[in-house]
Amino acid sequence: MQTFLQVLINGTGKGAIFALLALGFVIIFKATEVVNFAHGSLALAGGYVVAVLKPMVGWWSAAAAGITAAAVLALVIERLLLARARNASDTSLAILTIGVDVLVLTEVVRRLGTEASPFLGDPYDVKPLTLGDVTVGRSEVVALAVSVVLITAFFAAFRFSPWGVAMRAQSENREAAALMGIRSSRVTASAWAVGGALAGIAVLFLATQDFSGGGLSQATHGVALAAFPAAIIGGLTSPGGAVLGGFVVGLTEAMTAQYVDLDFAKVAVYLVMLLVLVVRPSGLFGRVVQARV
Amino acid sequence: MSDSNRAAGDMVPGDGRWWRIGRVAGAALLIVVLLALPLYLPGEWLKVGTWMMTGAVGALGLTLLTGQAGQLSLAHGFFLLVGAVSYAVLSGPAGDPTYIGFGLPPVVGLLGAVLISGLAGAAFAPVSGRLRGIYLGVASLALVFLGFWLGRALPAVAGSTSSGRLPQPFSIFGLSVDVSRQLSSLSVFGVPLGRDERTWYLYLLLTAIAYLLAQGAVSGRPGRAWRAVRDNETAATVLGVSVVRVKAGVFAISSAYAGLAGVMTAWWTGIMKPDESEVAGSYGVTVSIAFLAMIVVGGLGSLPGAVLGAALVFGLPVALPLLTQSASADIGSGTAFSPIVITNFAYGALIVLIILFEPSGMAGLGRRLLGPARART
Amino acid sequence: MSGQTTGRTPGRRDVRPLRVSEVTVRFGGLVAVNRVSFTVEPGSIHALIGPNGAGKSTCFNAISGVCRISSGRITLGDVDLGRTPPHRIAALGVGRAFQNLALSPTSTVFDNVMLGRHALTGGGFLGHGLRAPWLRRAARRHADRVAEICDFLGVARYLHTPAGVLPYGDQKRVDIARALAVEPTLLMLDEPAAGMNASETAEMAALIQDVRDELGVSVLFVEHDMGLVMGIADRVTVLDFGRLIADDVPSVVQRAPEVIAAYLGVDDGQGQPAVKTRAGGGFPGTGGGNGDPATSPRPGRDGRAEPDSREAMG
Amino acid sequence: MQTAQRALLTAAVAATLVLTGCSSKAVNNSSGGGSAVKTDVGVTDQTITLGVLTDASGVFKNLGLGITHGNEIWADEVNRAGGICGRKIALVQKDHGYAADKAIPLYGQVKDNVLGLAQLLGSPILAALKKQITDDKMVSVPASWASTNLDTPSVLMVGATYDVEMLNGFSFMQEQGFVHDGDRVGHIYVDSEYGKNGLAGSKAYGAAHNLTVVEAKVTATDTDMTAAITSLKSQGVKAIALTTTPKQTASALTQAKAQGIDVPFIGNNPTFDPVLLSTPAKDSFDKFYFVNGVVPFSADLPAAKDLAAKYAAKYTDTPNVGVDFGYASGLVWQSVLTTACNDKDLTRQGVLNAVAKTKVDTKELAGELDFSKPGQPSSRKSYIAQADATVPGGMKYVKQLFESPEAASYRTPFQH
Repeated sequence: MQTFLQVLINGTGKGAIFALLALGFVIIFKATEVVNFAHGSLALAGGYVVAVLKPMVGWWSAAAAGITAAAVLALVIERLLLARARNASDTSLAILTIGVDVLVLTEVVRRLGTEASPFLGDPYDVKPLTLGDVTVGRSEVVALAVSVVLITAFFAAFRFSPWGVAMRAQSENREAAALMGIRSSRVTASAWAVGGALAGIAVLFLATQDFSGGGLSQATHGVALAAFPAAIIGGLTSPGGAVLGGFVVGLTEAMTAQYVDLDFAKVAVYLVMLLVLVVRPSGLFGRVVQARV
Repeated sequence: MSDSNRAAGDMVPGDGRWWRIGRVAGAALLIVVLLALPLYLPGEWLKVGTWMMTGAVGALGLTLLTGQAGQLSLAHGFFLLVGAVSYAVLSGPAGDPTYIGFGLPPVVGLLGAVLISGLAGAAFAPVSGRLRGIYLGVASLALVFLGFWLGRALPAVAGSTSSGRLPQPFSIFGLSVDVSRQLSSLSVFGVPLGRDERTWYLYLLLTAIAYLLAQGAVSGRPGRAWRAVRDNETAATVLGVSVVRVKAGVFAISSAYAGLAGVMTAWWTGIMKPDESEVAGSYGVTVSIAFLAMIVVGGLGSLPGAVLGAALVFGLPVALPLLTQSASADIGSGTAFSPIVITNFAYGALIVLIILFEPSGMAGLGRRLLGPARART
Repeated sequence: MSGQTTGRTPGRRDVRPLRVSEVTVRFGGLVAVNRVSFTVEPGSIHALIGPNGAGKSTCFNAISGVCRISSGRITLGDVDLGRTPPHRIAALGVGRAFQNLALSPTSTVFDNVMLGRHALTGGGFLGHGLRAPWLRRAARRHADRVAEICDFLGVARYLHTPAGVLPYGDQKRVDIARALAVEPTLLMLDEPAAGMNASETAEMAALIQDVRDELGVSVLFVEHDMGLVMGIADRVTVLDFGRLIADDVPSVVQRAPEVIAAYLGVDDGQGQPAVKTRAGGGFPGTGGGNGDPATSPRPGRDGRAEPDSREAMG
Repeated sequence: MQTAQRALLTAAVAATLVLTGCSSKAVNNSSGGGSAVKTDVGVTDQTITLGVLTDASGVFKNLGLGITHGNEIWADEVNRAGGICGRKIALVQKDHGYAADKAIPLYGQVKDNVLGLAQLLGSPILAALKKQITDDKMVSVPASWASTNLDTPSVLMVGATYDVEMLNGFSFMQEQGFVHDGDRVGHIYVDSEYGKNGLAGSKAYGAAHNLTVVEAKVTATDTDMTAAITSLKSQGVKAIALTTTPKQTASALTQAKAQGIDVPFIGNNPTFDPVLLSTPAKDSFDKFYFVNGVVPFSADLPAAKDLAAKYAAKYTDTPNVGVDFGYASGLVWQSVLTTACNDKDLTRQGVLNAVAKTKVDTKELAGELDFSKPGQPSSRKSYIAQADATVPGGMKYVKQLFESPEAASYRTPFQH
């Protein structure tokens, strides 16, 4: 029972961080229908800024700067590249983000050099909380709290703010939204900025001893790959689904590692995803689009 | 072609006499160059060439699936693995205490590997048939993870993660890959045809077969069915195309191509060894994405585009280190702009630039450059 | 697929009646087509009309097998189409052109039309990949036939042009050419004159009559342009709310009170019931130009979902 | 049109045949100069060229740069002292970024210009090239200590192998009373030649002492050991062996501490990197011991301190154990080349022959090494060390170089 509780907590904690990553991914996809392969790079770039500024201005300011940097980078990618490649298909744009990803990743990893990989979770990392017999990393608890706050804020904005209305309108029907005077470029750009900021927040939890066991490095980028199945399980067009998907991924990994096989955990995540897709081809909450003749 | 067909006039690409002659002459020139290259290029550059051809075979398969039939797949790495492992097992020596092998002739092993990969692709059809777009793409990624796990869970089949198993040497018409011997009994004009030269010709032959098969299919009935399914499934059905069968078929064909590319990968690297990580390695996510990049950069659905894309995506990262690392230069520090760093920059920037300025890829660029030539009759 | 590699000779075909009997189609709880029966006689031009959401397209989809019927029977001669896999229906001699031009825009006109011969041709990946001589010979024969069909429809000069760059009217013709390439005994046209001006509509009417006269096939078409319908149809079936309200020769249908009521009920906001517009006879164009129901947006009726739109089914 | 095509193709083939007549690649065999020493590839009267195939940009760039700099310090030292056999040492360095597809052509590029490889980094690369270096008689020093690679005479492995390290490590643990015969112990290992070789050691020790080894297999890129520790804790292990990357070590130790599993850890040499002591994991190392074959860079030993001083004078990258290893492998090459020179045979075969005769004392760096027993590690001795942030260099020795009876009697996979 104690082991089970520990596994449950492990999984939920990881899930909170996957949810943050997946949410950013979904927001970008929802607004632009671009699969952002550069999501890991956005996180890495934001994290690099935090690592550089941390010794100079302290953690809080550095974290704020890092989040801003990730948002700005996302914005730059959208304005400078994607917005100019409007004739390209969605698949081509996805590949374009792969090119961007290679560029950003290479440069950040080069800059990181051979120093020890920087850890970014100063206020909460390696300060475990013990509840009876089970332990939970403080990073995960903080991440969970931050995700809850952010996701609530996001849903409120999505539902009530003009930005949210515009974004929903655009995601429903791009042409109609344009007709109604909703400026597509502003919605698109803001979606990228929000997605980038979320990646910048996620990296503050990714590059911790508690979550990934490694500092900011090339490997951090690989961890971001876990956002894929999380976003897909929930349905690429559903922010709520992304959050749920994050927890499904976290729990599946933890449960499989304990009760099936440690090594099988990552495969299990993808198999669960495959199962979800076979039953619901657009994910749990994804919008079903059917062709007409 | 029929009279009415020819009567179609100026709009017909490739109907101009000069254009046709130019095309044939271009093809002939290409053949000359490709056949003569091994007599000039040093071994490491032949290795680069054979690696490009490996990519080309895989990319041809993927462009049929994704470009022609509209099914996004990130599972190419998995089918490469299936092909490579199948070859290693089918042609591997029987009675080996460590590794399972059937001791079949390598040619049978090659054909078997291609067939098994195709069947593996067909087996995924019930899932792939239900899914579309990015959902299909990420769903197919599951196969890569499954392969990564299976490869390590079955060391007697896929080779141990510790040292791997050796793929059986292969030889046909005197063209061969053989890691163990430096063949030099045969020579042309004083150039001994060693391992690298013969591998070049073998890979050239395989790539040419793969290309011509794809070309025939694309311009014929299968190609029309693929494009119909890509553009409108309901219309395709009404016009007599079995969408389910066509989708399963093209997935199988694409996987068979990937399987062949997998066998070529195993020959090229000289080892059958499961990847150490799901991201890096010869059969992982990065490779699957690289294949997708090839066909997009080359121009979705275009066969010459797939080959050019492969030359760029597989060739550039391998070729640049050869060019940029001079014999005397030291490695430098950890933050240096090392040749690999520069290579990665060039690779990333090229992808971005091509999609930015030529969304239909190198094939589109080619059409634009050759357009005026075509119009002249 | 089949070993059959030659096209059928036009003119000597076995044209059989299409019988739709007691057909019901449901989407979830909604009945889109309700116990509808009619027969398309061999060699006739048969129109299927009705206001928006009457179930015409659903009916078309049921005949061509792309939506399942809940009860009833659709037969072509003695073949039960409801029990035939959808992709085999073309081979039985049913060719269909689409309302929204389901052409492959990047493929050439030749390729698009040649697709119609999918069921008439054979050979898979290996056969075509290896360029088997018998397949190449057959392909040349089929290419000739495709060129002939395109010539017949007046689009032969575009044979090697991507279909997507053609003017709308020509794309419509390519679509019909593709349906004819199936070598149908029943040609189904979904709003062939939609979006066309008066002279184009007149050409289309002539074309449909030519097809019937020269090829001897039956033609079943859906159309909103009453002038076209009443001008060329041998028989008209009228649907409303998924039910059959009339099925007779044009002159009878025109006077049927149910039909007039149905059309008056869907006053399109132009103050001009559609039925009145064709009262002028001839080819009056299209109910006052922009009032053409085929070109205006198609909202569902008050309180009713549009049964033709699957998206609305949720 | 068909005839025209055929004619053109025929012309093409004919042209090919003509062109090939003036190919530049036609063989012209030349034999070495008239010096008394026999030479073939990579050796002139002035220089001996050795290759370095390393990772300076990929996932192992820290280690790769360290080893490369160690190689360079050695080569400089030799050249300042007048070289070997009257010839200077030249290093040809190639960065493959830890990718086999890049390494294979790079090997092709250097193979006809170098006598041997002073460094061959990366287990996937060694696996892919093993057959070739064997065929080419290319003596190479791998940056890997798996005894499963001792199946070719071309592999020159400097120091004890992972399995031997683990045997020494468990012997130490038992000596300290941390484990007893019949206990359950856990082993977290990377699924690669590294991890599997370490596991072979703990299994061999387990077989001799009735220990049950609970395996926890992870992949090289995993860094989070939470699940592995939860799993091992639930199975009640008394000690945990690690054959992991440094990041995995740090994660395992912090998780063990967090989840309250208070058992000792024993790790292979590569599990520890002093930079871990500047990460948030720094307070989790109190029950961690690790086994060394080559001294760590920061060790408080004369040879290591001397090397550290030379390094600081020339390089800016953060140093690591790779520097000592790169330098020690240089010393081994020096000894091999000197032997070959004395035998008047600096050909590849001559070098191979010399390897089989080489016994070299690398001082504290890696102890005495004996390459005369094919299939066996050049040493079976290890240090035991403990991480300690309070000590300069971040570690202290708890047991000096020793060889346990279990390690001495252990049969490596290719031992004859």
